[in-house]
This record gives sequence, C-alpha cells and structure tokens, in this order.
Amino acid sequence: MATLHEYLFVSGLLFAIGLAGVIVRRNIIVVFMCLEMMLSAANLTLVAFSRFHTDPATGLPDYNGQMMVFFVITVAAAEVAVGLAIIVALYRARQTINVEDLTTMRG
Amino acid sequence: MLALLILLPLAAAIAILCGASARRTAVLATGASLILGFLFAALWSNNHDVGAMSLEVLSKPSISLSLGLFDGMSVTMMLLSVIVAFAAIFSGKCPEGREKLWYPSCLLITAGAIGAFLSTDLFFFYAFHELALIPTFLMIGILGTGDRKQAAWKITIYLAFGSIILLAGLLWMFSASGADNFQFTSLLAAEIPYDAQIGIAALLIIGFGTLVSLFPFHSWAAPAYASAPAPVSMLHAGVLKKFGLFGLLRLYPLVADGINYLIPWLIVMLLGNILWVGLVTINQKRLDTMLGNSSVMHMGYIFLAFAALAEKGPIANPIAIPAAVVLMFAHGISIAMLFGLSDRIKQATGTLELRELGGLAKAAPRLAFLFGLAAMASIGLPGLANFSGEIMVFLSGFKNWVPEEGLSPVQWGTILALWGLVISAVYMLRAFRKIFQGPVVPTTENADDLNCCDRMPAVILAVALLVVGLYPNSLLNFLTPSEPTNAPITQSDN
Amino acid sequence: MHSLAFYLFSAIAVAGAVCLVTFRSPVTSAMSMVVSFLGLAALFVGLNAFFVGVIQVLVYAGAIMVLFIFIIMLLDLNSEERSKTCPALLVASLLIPALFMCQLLGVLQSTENESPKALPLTTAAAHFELDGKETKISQSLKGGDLPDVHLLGEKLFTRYNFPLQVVGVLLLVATIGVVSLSKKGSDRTAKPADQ
Amino acid sequence: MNEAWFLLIFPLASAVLIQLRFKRTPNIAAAISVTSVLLTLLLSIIFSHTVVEPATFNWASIGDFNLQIGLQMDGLSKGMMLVVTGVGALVHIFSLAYMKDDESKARYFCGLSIFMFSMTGIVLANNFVMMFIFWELVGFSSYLLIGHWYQKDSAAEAAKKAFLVNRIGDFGFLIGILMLWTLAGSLVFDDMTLPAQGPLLTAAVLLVFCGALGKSAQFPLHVWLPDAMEGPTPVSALIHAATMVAAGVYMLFRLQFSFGHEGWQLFANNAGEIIAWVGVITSLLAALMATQQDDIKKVLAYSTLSQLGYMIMAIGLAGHSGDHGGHNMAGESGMFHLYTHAWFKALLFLGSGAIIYACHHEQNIWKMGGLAKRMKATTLTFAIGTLALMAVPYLVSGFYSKEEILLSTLTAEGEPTPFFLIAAFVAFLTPFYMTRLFVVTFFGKARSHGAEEAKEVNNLMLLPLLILSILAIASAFRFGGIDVPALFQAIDPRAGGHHPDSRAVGLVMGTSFAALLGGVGLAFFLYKGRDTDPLANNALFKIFRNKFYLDELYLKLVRVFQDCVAAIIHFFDEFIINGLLVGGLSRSAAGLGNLFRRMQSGNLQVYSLLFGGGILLVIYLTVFFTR
Repeated sequence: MATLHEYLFVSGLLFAIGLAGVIVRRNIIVVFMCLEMMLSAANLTLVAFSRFHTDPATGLPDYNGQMMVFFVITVAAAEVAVGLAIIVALYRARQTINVEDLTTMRG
Repeated sequence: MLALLILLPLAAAIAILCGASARRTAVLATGASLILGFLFAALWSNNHDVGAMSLEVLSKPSISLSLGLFDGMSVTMMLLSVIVAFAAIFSGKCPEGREKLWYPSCLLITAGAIGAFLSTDLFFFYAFHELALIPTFLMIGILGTGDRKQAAWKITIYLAFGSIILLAGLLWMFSASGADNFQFTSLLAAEIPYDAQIGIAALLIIGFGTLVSLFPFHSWAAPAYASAPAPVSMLHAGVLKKFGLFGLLRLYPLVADGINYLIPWLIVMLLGNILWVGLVTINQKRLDTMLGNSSVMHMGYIFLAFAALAEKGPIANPIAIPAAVVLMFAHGISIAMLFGLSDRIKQATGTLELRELGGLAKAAPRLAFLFGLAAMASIGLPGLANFSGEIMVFLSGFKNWVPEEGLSPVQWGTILALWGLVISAVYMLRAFRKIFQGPVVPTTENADDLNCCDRMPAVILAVALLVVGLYPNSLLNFLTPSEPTNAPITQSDN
Repeated sequence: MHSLAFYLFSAIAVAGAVCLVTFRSPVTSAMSMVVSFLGLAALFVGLNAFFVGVIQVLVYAGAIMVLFIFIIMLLDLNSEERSKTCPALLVASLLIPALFMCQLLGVLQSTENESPKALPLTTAAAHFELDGKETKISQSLKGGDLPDVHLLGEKLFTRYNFPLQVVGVLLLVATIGVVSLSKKGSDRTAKPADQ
Repeated sequence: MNEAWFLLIFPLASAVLIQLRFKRTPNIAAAISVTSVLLTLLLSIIFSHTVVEPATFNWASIGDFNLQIGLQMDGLSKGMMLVVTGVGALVHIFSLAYMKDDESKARYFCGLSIFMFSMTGIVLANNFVMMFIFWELVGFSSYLLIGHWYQKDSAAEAAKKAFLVNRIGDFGFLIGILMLWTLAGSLVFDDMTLPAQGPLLTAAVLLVFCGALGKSAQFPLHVWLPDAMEGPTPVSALIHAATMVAAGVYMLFRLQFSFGHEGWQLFANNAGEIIAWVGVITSLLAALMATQQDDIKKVLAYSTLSQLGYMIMAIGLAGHSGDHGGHNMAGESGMFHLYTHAWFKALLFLGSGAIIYACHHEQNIWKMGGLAKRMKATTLTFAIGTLALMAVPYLVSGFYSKEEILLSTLTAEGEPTPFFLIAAFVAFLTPFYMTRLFVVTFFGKARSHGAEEAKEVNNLMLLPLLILSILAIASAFRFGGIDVPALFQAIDPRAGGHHPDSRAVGLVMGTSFAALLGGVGLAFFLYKGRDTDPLANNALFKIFRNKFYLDELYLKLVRVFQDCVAAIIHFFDEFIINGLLVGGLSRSAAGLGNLFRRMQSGNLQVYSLLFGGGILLVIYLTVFFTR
C-alpha cells in the first residue's frame, strides 16, 4: 500500500509542474489548464488526508476533507466557465491570447 | 440607536450613488443626524446609557464594533460633528455634474468622523478615522482648486505617515497593557510599565500629533485646506482633525507617566504651533492659506491644556480636560464657519488674494457681520465659544502653580502661548481689514450678499458659538463628572 | 490499493501533466490534461473516494475539457512559436517548482509517514444506526461496503447545507456572467480596451 | 432674580434688538439705545443710595471650580456706575443730534449699547475673570466705534491699531491675573488675601498693570489713543476720554480697594515705583505733544493721556503714601481725579464735537477762529471745561482733584520728589496748550469758509453741554452741607480727615498757581491774534509735533519684525521642514513607488513568477523559519 508521503509527493509534483506551466506558457488557455492542474493536485492532498486521518469516532475517512474537494471542483467549474468567456471576449477585442501581448496591467 | 448617526450618512451616500437627488438627500440625512445628535445628547444627560451597541467582529483578538457615548467628551464631539456636517453639506456648492462624488464623499467623511467619536473599541476608533480620510484625499485631489494634486499628495503622505506611527503606538500599547480585547473600558483598566510608557507616549504624540498638525508635522494642513473644496476643509479642520486630540485625551490615563516625562518636548512643539506657525500665518497673502495656518496654530492651545493635564493628572487639575474639549468644540465650529464664509467670499468676488479685496462690507454687510463674528471668535473675544475654552486652558496651565518652586515648563508654556492671542489678533484683524474695510475696489463693487439660504448654515454655527460663549456651562454640564456645587467659590484650595 | 497500481496511475498523471506543459499545440495539451486527470481520478478511487473520483472524470475530464477544446477550436489557435520564451523565465520556471519540491521534501522528511489503516467498516456501522434501527448506511457498512455517496450526501445536506446553497448562487452568478460576457455586439466587448 | 442684573440686561437687550430687528430703522434703533441708557442711569441713581445684594451667576463650573459672573455693589462700583451711565446718557443724547444723518446710525447706536454693556461689566465685576471678559468686550466695542466709518482707510487702521495695542497690554494682564490667582488665593476680589512681598508679587502687579498700560493708553502703549480720534466725536467723548480709558485706573484701584486698608502694600515695592514713573512720563510726554497739535480732537486726546498719566502716577504712589486712618491718599486722589476728569473731559470733547459739526467737519484749529462770536453758548461751556482742565483754584472741580494728586507726590515730610517737579511742569503745560487751543479756536477772525458759516448748534446738543458744565464746576463741591462727590458715591480723599500740614499745602498751591498763571500768560502772549503757529519751525517743537517719532519707530519695528522675522520663519517652514523633512519623506516614498511600478510590467508570466516566489517565501516563513 502506498503511504501518505507518496501521495503528498505526487500531489506536490503535479502542483509544481502546473506552476511551471503557468510561468512558462504564453498561451493563456494553456495557462488556464495548468491552473486547473494545480487545483486538482491540491484536491489530491485533501483526499489523501481524508483517507489517512480518519474520523476518530467511526474510523471511516474524514468526509470534511472530501467536502472541500467537492466545493473546489464546483468553484473550478464556475471559474473555467467565466474565465473562458473572458478569454473569448478578450480575443474578440485584441485578436490575440498571447499573454506577452496582454500588458494593459502595466503600472 | 447610536448606529443611526453613522448609518444615516452612509445610507444617504449609497442612495445618492444609486441615483437619488443628491443635494436633497445629503441635506436631509445630515439634518436628521443633527436632530438625532441633539436628542442623544439630551438623553445622555438624563441617563448615561444611550443606545450603546456592540457587535463582535473577530473573536481572537476580540474586536467588536462597539458604539456608545463613552463620556461627555464623546457627546461633545458628536455634537460638533453633526453641527459641522450639516453646515458643511448645506453650504457647499457642488460643481455641476460632480454630485456623485461630492456629496457621498462628504457624507463618508461625516460617517467616519462620527463613527470614530462614538467607537468604544480602539480598533474601530482607528478604522473609522481612516475611512474618513480616503474621501478627503479624493476630494482634494479631484475637486480641489489651485495646486490640488500636490496638496493631496502632501496630505496623503503626511497622514499615512502619522497613521502608521500611530498604529505602531496603539499596537504596542495594546500588547503592553495585556488586555484581551480592544474595548476602551478594559484597556483603560490596564496598567502599562513605566519603561514602555515613554516609548508609547512618544509614538502616540507623534502619530496623533501629525493628524492634528502638531509642529513640526504641520505643513500639510495649510495647502490642503487651501485647495480642498470648502465642505472638506470645514469637515476636516473642524471635526476630523480633532480625532487626534480626542484620542490623546482618551488614552491619556494609560500613558500618564510617559506623557508626563515628555512634557518639555510637548511644550516646545505646541509653542512651535502657536508662535512659529502664528508668525507664518501673519505672513500669508491669501485668505485660505491664512485660515489653514490659523487652524494649525490654534491646535497649540489644546495641546497646552493636554500638557497641563499631564503635569499633575486629572484629579489635581480638573479644568484641563473640559478646557481642551470646550476649545476643540469652539475651534471646530469657528474654523468651519470661517472656511464656509471664505468660500462665499470667493464666489462673490472671485478671489481670495488679500490685496485684491477691500470694502466688501459695503456690498455684503451680512457676510461681513458673520465673517466678523467668526473672526472675532477665533481671536478669542469673550461671549464667543473660543474664549470660554481659551480662558479655561490658561487657567488650567496655572492651576497647579506652586510659587515657591518657580515656573514649571507648563507655566512657561502658558505665558508664551498667551502671546498667541496677540498674533491671532494681528492676522485676523488684518484680513478683516483688507477684505471688508477700506474703500470699495472693483472686485467687491458688485458682490452679492448672502441670501437667506446661504445664511442658514453660518447662522447655525454662529448660534453654537454664542451659546457656548455666553454660557459655557451648557457644554460643561456634559463634561463634569459630578454635579457642580453651588458654593460661591472661584477656585478650590490648592 | 496496491502499490503497483498507485505507481502506475501516478506515473500516468505526472506524465500527462508534463505533456500538458511541454506540448506546443493547445489541443495536444488539452488531451494530455485529460489523461492526467484520468490518472488522478484513479488515485482518488484508490483512496476510497469513489464519488470524488467519479466527478473528477465527469466534470474535469468530461465537461471542462470539452469546453476547453471547444474554445480552442472556436478561436482556431495555432501552436506557440518556438524560442520566444526568455531564457531567464525558463530557468525560473524550473527553479521555482524545484525549490518548491525541495521544501515539500523537507516537510515530508520532518513529519512522520503513515500507512493507511484498514477501514473498520463493521464496527463503524453502530454509529450510523438511528435509535437502534438500521439505516441504509449501517446496512451497507455491515455488508462490507463503504457507502461513500451516502456518507458524503449526509454531510453535504446537513453540515454543509449553507455552503452548498452559496455555491449554487455562485454558479447562477457565473452563468449570468458568462451570458452577459459573451453577448455579441454589446458596447463592452466591442470596444477595444486601449487601442 | 437680583434687580442689579438689569444694569447689564438693558444695554445688552438694546444691542441685540438693534442688531437683529432694527438695523433698517435707525430712528427706532436710536430710541431703543437711548431708552436703555436712560433706564440704566435711573437704576444707577436708585441703587447708589440703597443697599443692593451682590448677585452671582455660575458662568462656567467644573466640579467645585466656578467662574462666576458676579456683581460687586459697593461704594466704588456704584459711584463709577453713576459716572459711566451719566456720561453715557449725555453722550447718547448728544449723538442723537450729531449722528442724525449718518447712513449707519443703527450700527452706531448698537455699538454704543455694546459699549455700555461692557463698561458696566467692568465696573461691577466681582472677580478678575469677569473683569477680563468685559475688558476685552470694551476693547471690541471701541474697535467697532473707532472703525465706524470703516470705508476710510485711516479709520479702519486706527480701529485695528487700538485693538492690537490693547491686546498687547492684555497679554500681560492675563499673565498677571493667572499669577495673582495663585498668589492671592482667589480670583474674587473680596476673597483675596494679601500675598507676601517678594519678586513674584512685584511681577504680578506689574503684569496686571500691563492691562492698564494698554487700556489707559500709558507710555509706551499710548499710540492708539490719538489715532482713535478717527471715530465719531461723541465716541471719543464717551470711550476715549471719560470712561473706557479710565478703566485701567479703575481696575488698579479696585485691586487695591479689595484688600481694604492694606491694599496700598500692593504698590509698596518696585512695582509701585515703576507704575508711578510710567504715569508721570506719559503725563509729561503727552503734554509736550499736545502743545503742537493742530487737530482740536488730537489736542484733547493728548491732554487725556496726560491726565491719565496723573491718575496712574497717583495709583503707583499709593505704596509711598501708606495708610491714614483707613484711607490711602494717593490712590484715592487718583480715583477722585478720574471722577472729576470724566465730566469735564466729556464736556470738552462734546464741545469740540459741536464745533466740528458747526464748522462742517473741519477739525484743524488754524482753520477755525472767531467762533466766540458765532457760538456763544458752546464757547461758554467749552470755556468752563477748559478752566476745569487748567485747574483754576477753587472755581472748578479739576482743581480739587489735581491738588490732591500733587499733594500725594510730596514725601511724608512735605518735601518735593522728582514726581512733584515733573507733575508741576505738566501743570504748567496744561494751561499753556489749552489756552493756545482756546485762543486760536474762539478768538481772532475766521480762517476758513466753514468757520465763517458756523452757527450755534441746536438745543439737543446744547443740553448735554450745559449739564456737563454744571458738573464740571460742581462735581468736587463740598461745602455747607452739600457734598456733591458723596452724592455720586465718588471716592474723595478729602473725606478721610487727613490734613497734610500747611507747609505742604502752601507749596502745592503756590506752585500750581504759578504754573497756571505762567502757562496761560505765555500762551496768550504767543498766540493772541496769530494765524499760524509761531513755534512750528522750532526743531524741538517739531519733535513734539511729530510725537517724538514714536509712531514711526514702532512702525519700523513692526515692519522689521514682520518682514524679516516672518520671512525667515517662512523660509524655514518652507525649506527646512517642508523641503528636507517632508520632501525627503515624500521623495523616498515616490522612489519606492517607482520601483514597484517597474515591477508592474503587465506581463502575466512575470506576475506568476513573482507569485510563485511569494509562495515559496510564505512557506519558508511559516514552516521553516518559525521552527
């Protein structure tokens, strides 16, 4: 059986890969996908803890952690919907989704 | 109940942003708070428990939104706030099309000021004041006149600097006191070790002092007031600035020994306000910068009362706190009236340069009368509120004089501060002379006098000045802890 | 779950993630992400979180991916051009995750590792009996099954009822927001932001 | 309620009513004001011979600390009230005629009412704070009335100057009050205990005297009074001759009086000496300046200064004079001179007002002349006033009071002191300049169109003149059962039963008689039949004419102070505090802001990089650092 640390290591690895993608990729849609990857990696941590730190009363997995995952997924879905809509609107206005060209935030 | 005083202006601000008729809503809201304020004051003098409320916002450390009339000082400042707020909003002339910035900003300043004075929780006491500062910056930066950008920057940097130092002092004080919540009652019950007191007192004096334009942290005030729109000057100089003094007086018991140690420094700083800034004021060529500087100068007297208080404590010197509060009230009203009327002068003649004006009393006798009244109040003419405060401040300076020991720093401070009476008379009379007296000049030839509507806010302020001036007990009744005895003595035994 | 299955699915997930970051074409990236998510879902199942595993597949690998691909197609995107990435950025993008991993390893080093305990299904059944009567949960627990969905549902509709409703409102707001954002020809979208 | 309050209420009510309601109806305003002053006069007469309970009212109270408005109803205040309301009433009546056509008559009468209110307050004050309150108010009403014709630059400047100079005096006054509060143990006059002699007491008395220095226009703060003649002439009569300027003397005497028999000890130190010297120097300088003034009101103003100097000197000499059977000769003679002087100086000013009115607002005496033929009644009353000021022996009131002052300048053995010599010289100058004034104004031929057309003023103006000339003669009269000063409750040193030895009386009588004859004779000889001043080109007299160049000196001092010191301070404020302290702060803030602005490249990748770095930092700080 895999141990807690193994799960956490995999989760951290996925998160790190996602972060690298966010930093290095210029296509905003891919950046977005990397963000989703990071969220899912965090979910893995939550589920792992839910399984390993069981509810002391019943001995079953601690479902509070999985509730968190549930809400994360829901919010992520909403985020994707709105984010993609924004990307479409942005593309219509600027004809690009390359983040290097999107520098309106310059101070 | 008391929350109404804060909610009314806030609600009015939101309503205006949502499209309600701006001026009418704002005037109605402040008018209602004016009436409510007096109602609460009357209720308070009957029964000290008026509509206090507390709402816990954070449990550890315990922060609650607590409102209440903590003592007579809060009542007085609340009255000052509602009076000046009404006058400021009523008298302000909003530039066309800017109603949605102008009125909500003024209302926010009002709400913040009242909130700060009503808070009985240190955290919100600080937070409300910061809330009120933001619209002040906006109004100066966007709707100001003259060199408005620079003035706005200056006041922002200064006040942010003061606020940060103040915050450091407050946090230090909180942790040194060992209290587990920010309520004034539990804070004031605590004791702070002497070593920490000096540091805290220094931070508080610099922090609060910057907000009150204590010398040498004063140079933001005059340009900011000069370029701010009139209602903002009225609200800030009249009400919001008193926050620093209010805070010092409120927190004084915690750091009594520390402030006592710092008295010589405090005296030097307040004399800087009175004499140094006083001489700067004499040198001003424009009415608005002159008024701004004069408001800085008069803060020195209130600090003098504070120094007198710190010398021997409130039991040995019971006059000091009431003196400071009465003077705060009086100065707030008179400077608001002066700023309001100087705005009128500008509208009537188009200039505030003293050498371009003259003989305005001929065309605008009512304006001259009201401005003269306010100017005389600011000089300290008996019968007007400022005198009542000033004479008590000076008496408090000599309350604990022990002739055998010679003159202490506070007494020296009082004596030198008295010269300020001459200085303020010099610049005020000079300004009055230049603007209203002498032969009529082209700018004032066809100036309009105040109409009925314009006069109302000034008259309200004038009545407040007269009531407190003719009968200071009307205000002192709030400020004396016990019933005054009727024994015909003018002083208690030394 | 056997260690072998764990390593297999972890490898799939990590490999998918690496492909997502490295492939230049957005469509390929999207596809590798699906693979990665499927691996993750399997890991969830291995942790006895069946319901989460299922919605991971349904929502992420299904709905969201479709949305991504749809948008990619809609905008008709090409691959990123090569070698425009500034090398410093590239180095940083490796360095920061690496440092992050180092930190993670440091934390793992200093904490105690745990092996999964077997779930005491039959003994736990007693906790879910209502007044001595059997419930659906206790029944299936006695039967040796983990009624994952039931247990989650019970939590969701009792303790997390209010957050659930808030999330519902959030989704509604998101829906409205998306509609108003994608309304064509409205002033907001037609006006270039700073050109 | 104590009926004595009406003394304050009537004038206050009149002022408020006029300001709020009758601004546009000057005739009603005038009527209200005159009615109020007549009512207070009536009340003062009634009170002067009845016992009135003292009344108090808590004005500001904090715990057991009370500041009161309290009325002191003793002989001193009752007598002073009669003078104030008496002169006040006559001046009001005179003003009815004098200000008939003024366009802001209502404002004028409002100002007069405020003045009556404040002056009453000073007189009746039972404590120092109340006295200070009304002291300031009197200064304010004087400011209003001097600046009545505010559109004239000179009037506006004079009003400002008066207020400011008074403020300078009040600066010291208030410090003195604060010091006496602790030293004497109370602010209420009756509760004070005599402090021990010492430098602190000397300082306190001198500081209190500063108040009198300003209000009674003593050297070196005398400069405002001559300028104050820019105000309407009745105002000069009321405020700047008879009542307000005497307030300083009254205040000092009130202080002395409140300590009873021991009061003189207050001045039995260097303070008394200095006060006496200030008084006598003022008296001398003012008399010298009066000899060369051409403006009729200015001559009278300087003569007022000179007489006030006499009074102040007498008060200061109280310490030398000591206690004689419950009386202090010097202090009482000063107060007595205040009382007699009030009547005849008011008479002189109102008389000059009548002349100015008749000559169409011509004030230069060299443009008058020959008025004796055209204005017989005015000339007669003016002559009586002049005689009183010259102190013609036995005939007029001024003689008796001046005699007492001169007596008190002698030592106990009847030897002359330096004060006596100077005072005697002033007693020579006084008849000199008054004769000059009288001869030039009333004799000879008319020297201007206005003077040619002058005709007798109407009865409304003449009535006050007549009443005042009666009082100018009789106010010191005590003979055969008639005791006019007692009727007025005036402090009269002759009532003490102290009889200086005949050698001293002889010395004083001889000297003053010689001085009078010399002064009158010399002036007649010099000015009879002249059209210009024969002394005008004399270098010494030029100095007198130019008021010893004191105004110029002050102006220069003020200018140097204002231009240099204020400019230096302004420089420091702008460049050191604002530029370095704040400028440094704001520049560093701006620099930091610039740095942060650079980081806002707008590039999402850089942001995410920073974000990642931030996460690492946070993890480091929370997980590794704290351990």
